[in-house]
Parts: sequence; structure tokens; C-alpha cells
Amino acid sequence: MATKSKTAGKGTRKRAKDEGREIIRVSEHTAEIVSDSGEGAQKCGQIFGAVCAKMGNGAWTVEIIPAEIQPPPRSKAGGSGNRVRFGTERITNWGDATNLVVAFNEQVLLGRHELDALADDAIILLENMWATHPDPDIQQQWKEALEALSTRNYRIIEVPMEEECLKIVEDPRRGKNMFALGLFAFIYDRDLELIRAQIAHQFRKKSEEVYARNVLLMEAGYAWADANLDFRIEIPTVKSDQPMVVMNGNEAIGMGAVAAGMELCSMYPITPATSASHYLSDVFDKFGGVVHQAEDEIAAVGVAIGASYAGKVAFTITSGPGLSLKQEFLGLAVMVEVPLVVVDVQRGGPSTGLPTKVEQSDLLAAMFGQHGDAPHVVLAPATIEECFHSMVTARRIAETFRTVVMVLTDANLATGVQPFPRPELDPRWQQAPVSLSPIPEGKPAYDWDPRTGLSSRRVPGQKDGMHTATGLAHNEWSKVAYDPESHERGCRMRSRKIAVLQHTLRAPEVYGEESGDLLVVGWGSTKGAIEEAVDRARAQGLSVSSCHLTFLSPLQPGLKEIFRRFERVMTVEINYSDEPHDPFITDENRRRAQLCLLLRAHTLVDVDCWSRVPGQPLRPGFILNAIRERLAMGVGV
Amino acid sequence: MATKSKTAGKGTRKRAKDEGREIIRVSEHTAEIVSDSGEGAQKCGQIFGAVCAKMGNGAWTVEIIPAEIQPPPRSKAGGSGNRVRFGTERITNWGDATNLVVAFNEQVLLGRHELDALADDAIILLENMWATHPDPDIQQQWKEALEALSTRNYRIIEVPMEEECLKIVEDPRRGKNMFALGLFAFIYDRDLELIRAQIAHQFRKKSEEVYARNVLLMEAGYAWADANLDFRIEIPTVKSDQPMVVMNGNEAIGMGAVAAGMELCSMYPITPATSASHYLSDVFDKFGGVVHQAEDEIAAVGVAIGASYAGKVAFTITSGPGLSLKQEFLGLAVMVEVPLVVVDVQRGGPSTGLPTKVEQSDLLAAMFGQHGDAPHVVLAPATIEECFHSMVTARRIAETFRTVVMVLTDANLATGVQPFPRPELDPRWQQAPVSLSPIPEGKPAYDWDPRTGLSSRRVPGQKDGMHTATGLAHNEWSKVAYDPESHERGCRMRSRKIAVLQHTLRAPEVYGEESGDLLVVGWGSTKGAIEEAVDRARAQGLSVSSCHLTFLSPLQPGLKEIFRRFERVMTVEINYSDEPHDPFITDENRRRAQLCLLLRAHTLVDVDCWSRVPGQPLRPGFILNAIRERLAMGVGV
Amino acid sequence: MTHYGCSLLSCGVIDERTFEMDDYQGAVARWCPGCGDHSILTAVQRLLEEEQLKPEETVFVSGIGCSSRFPHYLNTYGFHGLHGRALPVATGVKLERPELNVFVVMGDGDCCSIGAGHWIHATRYNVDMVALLLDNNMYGLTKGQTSPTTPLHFPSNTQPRGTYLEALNPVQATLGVTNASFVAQTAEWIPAHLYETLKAAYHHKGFSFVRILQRCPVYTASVYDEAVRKPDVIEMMVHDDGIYLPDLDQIYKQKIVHNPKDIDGARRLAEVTERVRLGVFYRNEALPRYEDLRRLPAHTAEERVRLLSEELDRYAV
Amino acid sequence: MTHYGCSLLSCGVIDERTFEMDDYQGAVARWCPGCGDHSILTAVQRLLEEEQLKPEETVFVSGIGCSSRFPHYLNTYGFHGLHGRALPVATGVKLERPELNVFVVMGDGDCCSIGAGHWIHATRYNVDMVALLLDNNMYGLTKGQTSPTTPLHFPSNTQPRGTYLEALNPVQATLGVTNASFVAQTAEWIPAHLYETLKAAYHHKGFSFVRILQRCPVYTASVYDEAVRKPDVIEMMVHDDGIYLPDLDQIYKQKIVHNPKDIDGARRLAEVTERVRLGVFYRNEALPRYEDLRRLPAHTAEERVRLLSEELDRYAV
Ligand SMILES: Cc1ncc(C[n+]2csc(CCOP(=O)(O)OP(=O)(O)O)c2C)c(N)n1
Ligand SMILES: Cc1ncc(C[n+]2csc(CCOP(=O)(O)OP(=O)(O)O)c2C)c(N)n1
Ligand code: SF4
Ligand code: SF4
Ligand SMILES: [Mg+2]
Ligand SMILES: [Mg+2]
Repeated sequence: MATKSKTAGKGTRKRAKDEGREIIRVSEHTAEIVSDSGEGAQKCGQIFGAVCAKMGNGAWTVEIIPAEIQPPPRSKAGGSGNRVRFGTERITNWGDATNLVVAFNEQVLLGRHELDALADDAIILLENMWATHPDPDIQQQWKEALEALSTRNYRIIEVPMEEECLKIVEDPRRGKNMFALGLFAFIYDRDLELIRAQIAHQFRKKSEEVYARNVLLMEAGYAWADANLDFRIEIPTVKSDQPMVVMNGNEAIGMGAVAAGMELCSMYPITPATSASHYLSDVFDKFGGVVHQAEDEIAAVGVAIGASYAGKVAFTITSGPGLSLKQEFLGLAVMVEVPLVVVDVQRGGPSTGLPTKVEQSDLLAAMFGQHGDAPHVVLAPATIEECFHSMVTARRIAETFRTVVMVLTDANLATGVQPFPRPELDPRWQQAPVSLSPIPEGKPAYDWDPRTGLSSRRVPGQKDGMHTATGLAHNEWSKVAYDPESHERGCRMRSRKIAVLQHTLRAPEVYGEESGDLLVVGWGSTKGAIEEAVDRARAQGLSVSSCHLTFLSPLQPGLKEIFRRFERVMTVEINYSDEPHDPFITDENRRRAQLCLLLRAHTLVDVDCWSRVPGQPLRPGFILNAIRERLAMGVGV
Repeated sequence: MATKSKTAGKGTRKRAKDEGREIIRVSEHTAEIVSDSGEGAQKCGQIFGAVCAKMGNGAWTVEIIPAEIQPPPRSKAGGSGNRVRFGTERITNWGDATNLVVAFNEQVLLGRHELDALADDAIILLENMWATHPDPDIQQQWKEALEALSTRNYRIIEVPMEEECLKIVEDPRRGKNMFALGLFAFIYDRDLELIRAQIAHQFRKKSEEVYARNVLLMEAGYAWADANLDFRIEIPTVKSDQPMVVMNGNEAIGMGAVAAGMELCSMYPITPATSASHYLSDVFDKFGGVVHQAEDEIAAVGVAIGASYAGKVAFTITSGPGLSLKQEFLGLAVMVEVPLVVVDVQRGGPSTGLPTKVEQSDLLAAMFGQHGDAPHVVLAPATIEECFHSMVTARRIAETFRTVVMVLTDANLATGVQPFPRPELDPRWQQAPVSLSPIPEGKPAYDWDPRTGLSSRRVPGQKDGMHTATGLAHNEWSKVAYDPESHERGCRMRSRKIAVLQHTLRAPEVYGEESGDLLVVGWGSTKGAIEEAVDRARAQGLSVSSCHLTFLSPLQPGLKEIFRRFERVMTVEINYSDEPHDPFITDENRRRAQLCLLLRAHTLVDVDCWSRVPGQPLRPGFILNAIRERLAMGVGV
Repeated sequence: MTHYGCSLLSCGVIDERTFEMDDYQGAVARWCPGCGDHSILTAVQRLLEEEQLKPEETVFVSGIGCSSRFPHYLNTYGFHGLHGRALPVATGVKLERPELNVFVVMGDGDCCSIGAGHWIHATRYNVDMVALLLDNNMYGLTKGQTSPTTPLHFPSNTQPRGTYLEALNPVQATLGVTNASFVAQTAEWIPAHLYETLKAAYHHKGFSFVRILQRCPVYTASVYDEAVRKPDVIEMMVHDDGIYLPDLDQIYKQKIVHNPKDIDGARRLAEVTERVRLGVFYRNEALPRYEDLRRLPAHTAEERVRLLSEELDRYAV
Repeated sequence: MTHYGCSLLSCGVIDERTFEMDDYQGAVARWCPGCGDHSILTAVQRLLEEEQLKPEETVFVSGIGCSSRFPHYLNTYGFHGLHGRALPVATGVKLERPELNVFVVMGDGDCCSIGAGHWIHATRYNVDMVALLLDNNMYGLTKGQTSPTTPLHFPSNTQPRGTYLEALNPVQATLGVTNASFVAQTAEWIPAHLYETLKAAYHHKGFSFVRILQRCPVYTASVYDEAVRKPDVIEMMVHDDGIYLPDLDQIYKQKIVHNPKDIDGARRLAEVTERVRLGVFYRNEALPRYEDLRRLPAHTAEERVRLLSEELDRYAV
């Protein structure tokens, strides 16, 4: 993409007030800001991303998160900030590399460079106070860093941010970010009114004075850029003809929970799930909803199950370690057929792993982590929009099928920001799940339809409905029953529901041609990157399509049918798999990616996988390489 | 078998003192005793089983466990006792049906009848006090029961047990069991000296007087039988030429733990795992070992991990619900590469399920239950003898590969009693896992061999070995490292070890011909029943073989190769699978048995499954039916 | 029992049903003969009848253990969940349906061992429910393993040469937790006292923790033996604001006046001595209840949609 | 530091090494500037040096949280495990290797919320180790959620309109647990008191629970503000058998004499007032330690094989 934007932009000029200034006109660009943590780069990026979206650009914002609680200043591992990829069309993923970066010191920049985050021809706006810093060590570091950076084709523009900000505030550590925002505003010709409104929103809990100062700083950045830069970058905006909203995936989960009529979010803090409950904590009581922070994850799911048993709409939200702790209770919910929605915002594992970073490695634990046979539903939204709607779907399935529905998102969706069509809300989503009408005589607690396994829900308060729900094997009266028939029937009824749900699902759509040399299969947050890779591959004449699965349990129908139409099938996932050519790895002992394993068992097709666990979203370019490699064409791009 | 034994026995006579008495001479027989719980039937069965084994019979004892804590007396669901299958040859499973039963009342007998536990021509020795009981309801129940029983070909012999026992003791509830033992002793012509010795062992914690009374009762039973029965049953015994021991699977696990040099068993009580720790609690301190009963399962595994980190040999033991709770810590152990042995004595699930009953439904939870990618080893002993040896193997693998080894047994192995060759003990199994020698300079905490992923262990006390083990992503120095390379390397090294282990494994043996129409694949406690079913099928001319897997993770090599040699492959398991012809079930949405799923993914062979969750071991006859069905021959036997 | 009137919780029609003991009877209790749980069940049924609690508006939540079979033996709603996890489930029920009567039944392993964390926190939340600890000093259902309340040196199957630790004192531990609002101790073999204690617990607005000394003839027959045989071992804590049953004076002569408002006194009395103290250690009606603190006005679906629409406006492009 | 002598634990050669502060320095501490954890780290390093603990025979076990990064910043053995689960791991270490010096570092969420059950039981086991609760009244690492010790009405990201519950009192809760043998409270901003408390904890034979009031300038800056600024808010509990630092008399004028043997007094003093009380609430050296109760003679491999062979005889056919 970098190359593409460059060629598209180079040499194009715009008239009017930009006389003499190079106007780089591109259909998309990736801009980022990176600073020490605590310098507010995240806020700048968030505002910038929102403004781009509001102006009518497609956009995808990802957070740049430092690896440590309090990384030392000016350290390569300490970079914090945001990366905003935006363009004229819809943007579905973070892309490959940054085209323009504002960096507050050369070390965090170096960190990004070493991570290979920057395009070869990236434009860099770099705070230059360090070059002349009184500390000779720092001067030396600056020199060495610039030397290291010179191995690439970057265009480095030094910016006296500190100096400029000092004209307005005493402590530029708390202002430089707005100055940088001004730089972006000028470079990308953003709507200043919108920016001011967004600053107001961002600091809505702060004083008027804070707002005014931040606007001043932003304007100073704008002015500096106007006076000093010989280029601007133009990315045409297209106002969407439908109303759009912009938010991150955790906000979408939270809002989706409200839209789905949820009444209780029972949770225990864990990154990267927590921010969804932060969001809900802020707004939920307006809707009569409660966020209950329990003493631990086990209690969190227990409280949700209690509430659901009592007839309310409850969910719990967590990440990997919390999922492990909840397994016993999840099995119970399946066993007593209490509807329950569980959101797992996946992060890097195993164990505490990479708490802030993306991974898709909880799939098998979500599916199989409960002892015994505990059939339930697992689904995975692929976009931020789907995060919202998945909560509505999850509730509906949980209640209709009286079972557990797990919604798997990940750190990429959780923190990524993207505009999407404003959801149309439906009051029916809000309906109370059950009435308190009396139970007719002779109706068992589980009035299983022997064909479908479905039964009607019953909650305390319903006259003549008294019974004791139990996690022990039980018969339809919910009486403990250890005889073979009762247990086998219970198992059968609980499992049958999954088959019935499967019959209501549609085959997934194939993205691209319906047949070909290679089908890439994915799930969850990788959709945008995979489809972009497929587009590029097809543009290169490769016969590649993709197919993205929303339901993981049950799997959607027709997969084998689809797979058969392709020479090869390969999953692309962010979880670990052995590389086929590594020492000791054979086709027989290779540990494959998680969806890959499921699909092999399900279809008996020799599904291959390409998976990585970098703690970052996958780049479309890398997926493209993998596609080429699998098509035995060597590595391209 | 029932039919066979009958024909074999009928009409055969033995001379000597049994003049005039029918001697039924058979190669094997299944005898059981069933009573209300609290009447000591279990003790009787245990003694009888042990005596059979000691006399040189092959034997397999299973417990008959009532479904409730305190079932009401004389209830069909309340039967408690033991079933002993024994014969001239080795006995590997509980068989199909009981040939001779001693029942303390007609209701528990009726329960067994309704469970289809008795052979059509079973001989029944039934306490007859109820026929004339003062309570007319009871008389009525007796009549109805005998009527129900008359639908089968049983031979019912009424025995005045109460009356006879009253001659010796005041409360026959505490003595009838020994009287029954005397009945068995006479019928099967058991060695009375051995019986007396076994009674002494059983009551070793009680007084001499208790022993004497019990012997008297036993002798009374013997005498009654001698005076009143017109038959005896002869099952030739063959003294083994190698020394044998007899015990149940949980004792074997406990003794195996001692043999393996374990120093700590850290546990929380849970059926059916607890009796292993009861056994260890009794003996472990003789060996310097400690059973630590922790406050919960999480603490139990945490203490074991702490001890192992500190250089000791520790294991934890649990059943399904406990496994679910331990998942988070298991992932940590994998991540920090602390050796750990985990025994899961499986029971019926999901949730609290069937606490006392057999199931093999924790396989997938054991394999995949930890969030993130946590590669580790899973193995499953198939016999009681293997329970013993698996602990030695598990320790060795855990330490060599610095990983978690799960040993999956089940309630069938745990409580089943079987003689097996006395293990030859090896002092090397007892060796301390690590020395406290200083760590050479420059040696990282994880000195991973980049090819194998193996590294050397390090424990507190080793000079210059200081480092902090962490569940966060880390580099070889055990420093927290969130960069893509470190994390990917960590994942790779942990996974590679599994591939390396796989290279050391042998392909499983095929039982029967190396190729044919059907291969039955099993794991764990079903081995004996499967092989017996295969033997019978082959005897009927069917081209069937079987293959039993000890390692589930990694799977042993050569499976695909083996499967290819058979027309069909089918697993037989005690966990839930959808029946192919049930409503809504299609080949696509069918939820298959757990090993079946793994094997399909692993081999891409269309492995089928026949699985049941009756809470009981599988009967060879039913497996045989399934085999015939799969071979499209309809149901036989 | 006769069924009249309307069963909906809030339809305004007067419910004229009256309930008798039998109306609360569920399945036949399957505890061992002589098990103290039987008398607790009876006392609870008496309470339900006396208070005329509607079976459909009453929920018994339990964990796993002999004692946790309790709900099955009642004809109310019941939730027989996971070992150690009764309290979170009950909290969820009451938090969202404060109009229900919630009782929790736990064993000593259930509550004090695997459930200890929830016990501490449920005490803190002070949700209005009655929490019964059926303390037989042993793991009953799993057939005799040491529990936190097993007396020192008492043998079990996991500690056959006797336990290693002094028994945990559940009353003292509860009294140590901020927000503890009702803590009492009673014994199942003194039905009158048991009943009065349950009644006081039920009437307390908040989390009422009652430790019930419970005999298990199978595994811990000897533990409460002396206390059962020798009434002088028992010291009744009496107070007008607590429990005082003059009828018992004849048998239980050891008495001490203790005002349940006095927390220091409560903690002193809770210390273990040769005496077994029964009565209310502590009661504080003034402490807020979590479900009240979290109560919010209800909204119609339409209101919620409107509010959410406003919320979406904030995120509009 | 110079390396002399033999490093094996028991080889009898005299170890002539002397250790300086630097010898205990691990990775550079990465807490926020002004974070109270820094001073705790310093005090701990001072203790290690003062006591000349061998780095290789010292193990720091922690959970997950800002505070739980502690072991990484020391040059001893460390185990940075799971959130809430430090105590079981430490118990495993000490139970099997009683010769090691074991320290546990926990946050308030870690210890009092998710780890509450283990906390209660570790107190009961009374394994000889030092357990530090670094109490910043908040979840730090996860960026500001309510913890059990968050003051009432103090806002957090999960309870933005203030917490609902009175803060849990970790000292009182610990004092409620049978076998509690050492309970103290100190503040990281009074280094001398912090140090003395750590030292007393280290020298206590048993489970030494120390709650350290710890400032978190990021999330709870205001909580200890008053106590830091106004020394009169602090009341020093002094005793010859506890902690008494005459040097501090000038600043901390509020004093109360409290004998750490007095459990009733300890519980009274532990009640929350406007005063923040520092010092040793309770100490009892007489309570048995679990690892001692479980200590057994060692056996050679051959002995074990012989004994097992005898055991097999019992099962011989
Ligand atoms: C997670 C889990 N761990 C362990 C068990 C096994 N278990 C069932 S009941 C019980 C203890 C019972 O003791 P207690 O709580 O005192 O109740 P009691 O039976 O004595 O009434 C245990 C350990 C279980 N069911 N689930
Ligand atoms: C099982 C599990 N649940 C939740 C988390 C997320 N988490 C990490 S640290 C933490 C709390 C930190 O607070 P505290 O224990 O008070 O320590 P502090 O950071 O304040 O020092 C939480 C909830 C986790 N890592 N693991
Ligand atoms: S084992 Fe004990 S507690 Fe359980 S039912 Fe029997 S007597 Fe009661
Ligand atoms: S967030 Fe608070 S507790 Fe954590 S390091 Fe920063 S100041 Fe310390
Ligand atoms: Mg108990
Ligand atoms: Mg904290």
C-alpha cells in the first residue's frame, strides 16, 4: 500500500492557498503518533481517528501499547500511541505500515522502526529537542538513532515541538499531543471545527480552561505546519449516505449489551476486557443496568448465572485467564440450561502471557474447556459493527436454546476504532425474557421436545413451577437421576439443541470466486486483513478466495462443500501452529492452528494453516506472502 | 458368556464329597452381591475378589454404587455391592452380565434386574425373610418382585440368611455379608484359609473379636450352602508363574506415585479421585511423602507447582470439576515449564454430573482446557497395572520435558480390582530430580535447545541461578518480553518439546490382524472390553481388529498408516456422541466422541464412533453389537 | 393447601392461600438416619410455614455436599449448584430479584474451605439473605475428609493420624469481616433454639450468617457428643435483642447476657473455650444492603431504546 | 560482592560471602514515579542485606499486579505466578523446602479479592513466611478499578460514581482467622517504621502478615494524602515486644501502648477510626507451623524401594 500511495501522490499539485506546496493525493494513508507513555499520544490519535471518520473517511485506529507498566522515558519498548489508517473507501484493518509518523523522541521512533512498523518511504515528524539536549548521552543516542534510521528511505522532518509548546504551556509533556494533533490537522486538511468539538468531547470531564488550552496548542501545531511544511496530503472524503457511528470494539460490546436488553454485566477486571465494563459502568445505570464487579471471575460468572436463573438478562465478560477460571461454572450453566452470554476478549496466552496484545488462542478452550460433555455455542464477531450485533444475537440464542453462548473478540477489536453504519435499534431486543405466569400442572421443569431438545424456561416467582435446578445428572423433573437412561437423555437433549441451531444457520459466503486454487479461512478480527490480502492477490492474478466464519460452534453448514471447490484450503489465525519445515515437525505431529484443527475434524479436508503470534494484528502484506508461498510462488510484495 | 458357561457346566458332575451334587465346570463366572447400602456387601465382594485372585483366577471386581447418599432401605436405586468376574484366564473387564447373585432383599435385586445386569439364566440366592415379613406391604412387594423376576429364566434359591445369622449375632445387618461370603466360598470351592487371612486383613483395624465373629459367620454360610445346595461351580485356578498383586486402580495410582519417587500429593477431595489420596494418606509418610489437602483445587495445584518449582516431585489428583478449576494453573505450569503430574480420575459429566460413575469425557478439556496455547502431555492407562506404571512414566516425561503430564484414568479403573504381575521396582525411579549445584555464568534460565525446546531445570538453592519465573511472555532469561520474537520463540520451544516426545513414541500395536474390515480404536479403561468384543467378533468370522492408544497428546505415530489398512475405523468411548440417525443430526453437524474428533483432525480418515454414557463400563456384548452394526450385519448376540 | 387467587407477583389480587408444613415438603430427605440435617430441614420448614413464605417466591441455593441436598427436599425453587459457589449464585438471584426470599445452605467444606473467598465477600456485600452453615466438622458426601472445622487431632480419611491444624472458627472469621451484620450460632439438637435463631436470621435485613452445629453420626459422631449429653457444656448467650428462650433455662443453665450490638463482646465470646456458645453474637441493622445500594429505577423498552439512541448520537460520525 | 566458598546448601563449607544492597538488585523497577512500591523494594533490599540472606536461598513469590512485579526487581529466586494465587505457590515452596526464606508480595486485589480464600487458609496454615500486602486501595495494573480496600465512595473506573461498600479491613479480617500468628500494619512513607516492621515479620516464626499502606499517585493519590501530610492522623502502636522507634516520636506524637500478645486489644485497635494505626497488632510465637507439623524423616531411594516392596507384599496374590 505504501508504494501505491506514494506513486499515486507524487507530483500531484493542488492550487488555491497551497500554491507551491506539494499535494500528495492518495486514496488512503496510515498516520501514527508515538510518544513515551503518559505524554498523551493516545488521546491525540483517538481524536484524529474520530475526526477522520466523522469527515467521511473510512478509518481503523489501533493502539500502540508499551510493554511495561511504567516504561522508562525514551525507551524503544516504551512507545505509546495510536496508529490511524484512513482512506476514501472503507478501511477494515490496520494495514501494513505507517506512512506518516509524529514521534516525540527518537527512541520510541526507533522502537517502531525495529518492529518494522514504518513504510520504507514514511514521512517522519520528529521532536528535535533531543539533538541539542544538555545530556551528552542523549545527544549521542539521538545521533545513533538517526544513523540507524538512515538505512531506510524515510523522510525525516525535525519539529521543535517542545519549543513551540513552551510558548503556550509550562509543561509541554501535557500539551505536545495537541500540538501534534494540529500537525495532523494541517497535513491532512482536517475540519478544525470538528476537531474542536472532538477535543471538547474528549475533555468533557475537565474544566473549560483545559479545553481552551488544548485548542490553542492544536492551533499552534497547525500554524507551525502551515508555515514550515512543503507538502500536504489529500485523502478525499466521502460523506456516507447512511448515518454512521464510530467507536472501539469494547464500546460496541457494551452498547450492544444495552441494545440486547442486558440487565447485568457481572465481571472481574482483566485486560483487555475491562474497558468494556468501564464503558458500561459509565452509562449502564441510565438504562437500569448494573455492572457488578465480583470478588473474582468465578463469582462473576456465578452471579450472572444466579441472575439469569432468576429470570434476568445477564452476561459476564473476561479474557483468557478469567475464561479458565469460569470453566466449571460454564459447564453448570450448560447442565442446568440457564441462558448465559460470555464475552471473552482474547489476549496473548498461555497463562498471563501478553495481557495487552491480540491473539486468537482461546478458541479450543472456549469450545472444549469444560469437563464432561457441555455443548454450547461459540461465535466470533469479525468487525466492530459485529461486536455490537453479536450481543443481540448471543442473547437471542442463549434464551431460545437455554444454553451458554460465548462471544470471542480480541484485543484488536477491543481497542480498534472504526466507523460503521449506525445500528437500527429494536425495542423487541429489550423484551423481558420470561413472564411470571403460573406453570400448568404436570409440566416438567425441562419439558424437552424430544426431537429438538428445546424446553421452556422457568424462573422463581412462577407459581407451581417449583423445582431444584441441579448440576447433577437429572431427569425432566430436575430430580437427581443416575440411571443410564436419564443421563443419556440429558446429554442427548443438550447436544441436540446445537444441531437444531446449526440447521438455522446459513453457509458462509465466499469472498471472491466460488472456486479456485486457494481458499483462505479465517474467524474473528482477521477478516479485514484477510480480505485485503485476497484482493491484492486477485489483483496479482492469483486464484484466491476467502471465507470467514462467524459461528465456531456449531460450525455453519456447507463448509466441506465449499472447501471441495478449492485446490487448497488454509486457515489464517493469530494463534500458534508449528511451522511445517521446523526441526522434528512432521505432517503427523504438527500442532496446527485452532480453527484448522476443528475444520480438519469437521470436513476431513486437508486444511492447512498459516498462523502467527506476534501480539499484533496480522498485516495484509504478510498474509499475501503466505498466500503466495502456499501457491508455491515464493514470497512477493 | 452366560450361555456359554451354562452349556459348559450343565450336567457335569464331580465325584468325591460332592457326590450327588451338580458340578458346573466353567472357565469363568460373574458373581455379585447386592444389598442395601450399609450392609457390608462391598466388603464381602472385595474379600471374595481378592481371594479369587490369590487362588490364581483372573479377576475383575467392580463396585455397585447406590445413586444416593442414603438411599432408603429396600429400594431399587439403592443397591450397593460388588460384582466379581473371574476365570481361569486373565479377565480384563467386567463382562456382560452376572451369572450368580446373592441379594439381601428382592428390591435391590429388582434394581439389578431392571438394569439388565443379570444373565438370563442367572442363579439367585435371595434372603427370604421378606416373604413372611410382618409388614403386609413388604410381603406384597416381595410377591410383585418375584413375579417381575419370573419373566426371565433365573433360578431363584431362597436363603434364610437373617435366621441363620441370628444364631450368631444380634444384628445381622452387620454380619450377613460374611454369611454371604461363606455361600460364595462353598459354591466356588474357595480356600478357607485364604479367606480367613483376607478377613483378618480387611478388619485389621478392628478387634480380634470382630475378626472371630466374622469368621464364624462366614463358616455358617459355608455350612448352610453345603447342607442345602445341589450344585457347586468349578472354575479351575492356575497359579501364576510370576508373582502377582491385586489392587484397585486408585491404589495402583497411589503406589505408582510412591514408586515414581513422588514426594507430595497435593489434592482436594473429590470422588472418585479421593480414595487414591486416602490410600496415600495411610502410607505416604512411611516414605517421607506428604498428602496435602488444600483449601480448594486451585490451591492444590498451586501448592504442587510451588513444590515442583522448589525442586520436589509433586503431583495433584482430581476429577472433572477439579480439572476445570485447575486449568489456569495448568497453563502457568506449561508456561514456566515446571514439571507437574496431574491425575484426573474421570467421572460422569458435565458439571457435577455423575460423581461416582465412569465416563471418559474429560479428554478434550484435558487437552485444550487452558486458555492460550499450552502444549502438554496427556496419557491414559488402560489397566490397573498401567495405572501403576503411568505414574513412573508421567514423572519421567514431566521432568525431561519440563512440562505438564496429565494422566487420565476413570471411575472404572479407580474402583475396579484386578490382579497383575507384581511390578519390579527400580531405585532410579526414586532419584531426586535436581542437584543444587551452582549455575555456570551466562547460562540463561531457559537454555532452550533451539531444535528440541528442551532446557535444564533450575531450582532455588542453586547459586547464581537466580531468576524470576513468570507466566508473562518471557525470553530465555525469564525476563518479561512482549516483543513478537520472544513470544513466538517461547511458543515454539514449548510446542517443539511435544514433537520431540512424539518421535520417541512407538506406533500402537494392532490387536488382531493388521488389516481388515473394521478397526476399533479406544483409549483408557475400555481396553479389556473392546478386546474381548474383538475376540468374539473374530470368533464369529468378522474381520475386526482393535488398537488402543496410551498417548493422546502427542498421539502416537503411525495412526494414519494403520487406519488406512482398514475399510472402516471407529472409536469406542464412554463419552457422548450424537447418534447418526437421530433427528436433526447430519454427518455435518454430528457431535462426535472425543477421541474420534481428535483422530479425524489428525488423520483425515473418516473415523466413526460408537459411544455411550451409561455411567457404567461398556459391556463387551454391546461393543460386539456395535461392531456388527457398523459392519452392516445387524445386531447379534 | 388450597389454591386461590392470582399467582402473579404484582397483579394486585389478594393471595388467599395459606400454607402448611406439607406444602414445603419436597422429595423425601435422603440423609443418614440420625443426621442432624433432618432437624434443620424440619426447623426450616417450620419457619417457612410460620412466615407463610410463598413457595414460588422462595429460593434455596446450595453448593455440593450432604447438606447441599437441602433444596431438593423442599417444595420451593432451588438451585443446587457447585461445590463452594452457592453464595455468588444467591447474590445474583437476590441482586436482580430483591423481592424473593433467598436462603443459602452450605457445608463446612463448602463454605469455609473451597468457598472461603465468597464467604468473606458475601459478608461484605451484606445482601439480604439467610446463609446457613451446616457444620458437621467434616466432608460428609465425599466420605470423611478433614474440613477446616474438624477438631484438632480428629482423624479423617485424608489425615488418618488426626488433623494437623486447630479448627477454623467460622464465627470469629465472619466477625472479622467489614459489614458483617448478623452472626449467630445454634445447634440442631436444640430445635427450639435452632428455630428461634433461624427466625431471627430471617427477620434480619441483611446477610444473616448462622453456623449450625450439626451432628454427623457417620463421620464425626463423637464431636458434639459431650455437648449433646451435657447441657452444661453449652452456654446460652441471651438478650432481649437477641435470643432468649426461658423454656430452655431448665436444661441449659449456663447463660451469659450479651448484647448483639456489642462487637467487641461478640469477638471475645466467639473465642473458642470449653464452652459451646449459642445465640446471636452480633447484629447490626444499620448496615446498607448491596442490593439496595444498586437498586435502580426500571425503564421500559422504549425508554431504553431512546436513551441508547442518544448514546449513539455521541458516537455519530 | 565476592564469591567464596561452596554454594551447596549443606556441604558444610563455610560460606564467607557478604552481600551488599546491590547484590539484591534485579531489573530496574518499572513502577510509576512516586509509587510507594519503590520504597517497599528499598526496605526489603535493606532487610535482605541486614540479614545477609543468601540470594539463592531466598524466594519471592507474587501474584499479578503492579506490586507483584516485585520479584523481578530483586536478584533472588522469584515466582511471578497468577493473580490471587501467590500464597498456594509459596506454601508449596516452603512446605517442601523449609530451609528457604520465603516472601510473598501481593496487591490488595490480589490478596483480598481474588485471593481471599487462600489468604484465610494461609493464615491458618501458619507456614513460616513473610506475606506483604501492598495496599494501594485500587487495582493498579489494570488501570483503576475498585478493590476491596477502596474507601467508601472513592471513584474508580468500574464504579465511577464511587464505591458502594465500606472498605474491607484486612487487619481485622486476618485477626479473625484461627492461627493468625503475626499481624502488623505499616506505611511505606515512613521508611524506618516500614523497615522495623519487615524485620519483626521476618524474625517471627510463622506466617507474618504485614499490610503496607502504599501510595499510588496515579489512581489513589488522595487516599493517604492526609495521613502523609498530618502525622497526627497516625497512631503508633508501641511496645517493647512490638515496634517502638523513639526516633519517630518527634513526628508521630500519637502513640498507644499495645502488647502484641493481647488479641482482644488487637481486634479493638484494628477497628477503623479516623486514626491510622501502625505497628504490630498481634504476635504469637507459640502457634505451630504447618511445615513443621508435616516434616518427616528423609529416606534413601533404597529404603523407599524396600518399604514399597513390603507394601506390595500386602497386595500380593
Ligand atoms: C469443585 C469440586 N470439588 C470437590 C467436589 C467434591 N465434593 C463434593 S461435596 C464435598 C465436601 C462436602 O463437605 P461439606 O461441604 O462439609 O458438606 P457435607 O457433605 O459435610 O454436608 C466435596 C469435596 C466437588 N463436587 N466439586
Ligand atoms: C485471573 C486473572 N484475573 C484478572 C487479572 C487481571 N489483573 C491483573 S492485576 C489485577 C489487579 C491488580 O490490583 P492489585 O492486586 O491491587 O495490585 P496493584 O496493581 O494495585 O499493585 C487484575 C484484576 C489477571 N491477570 N488474572
Ligand atoms: S454422611 Fe453425615 S452429614 Fe452426610 S447424610 Fe450421613 S450423617 Fe448426614
Ligand atoms: S499505577 Fe499506581 S501502583 Fe501501579 S506502578 Fe503506578 S503508582 Fe504504582
Ligand atoms: Mg461438612
Ligand atoms: Mg492494588
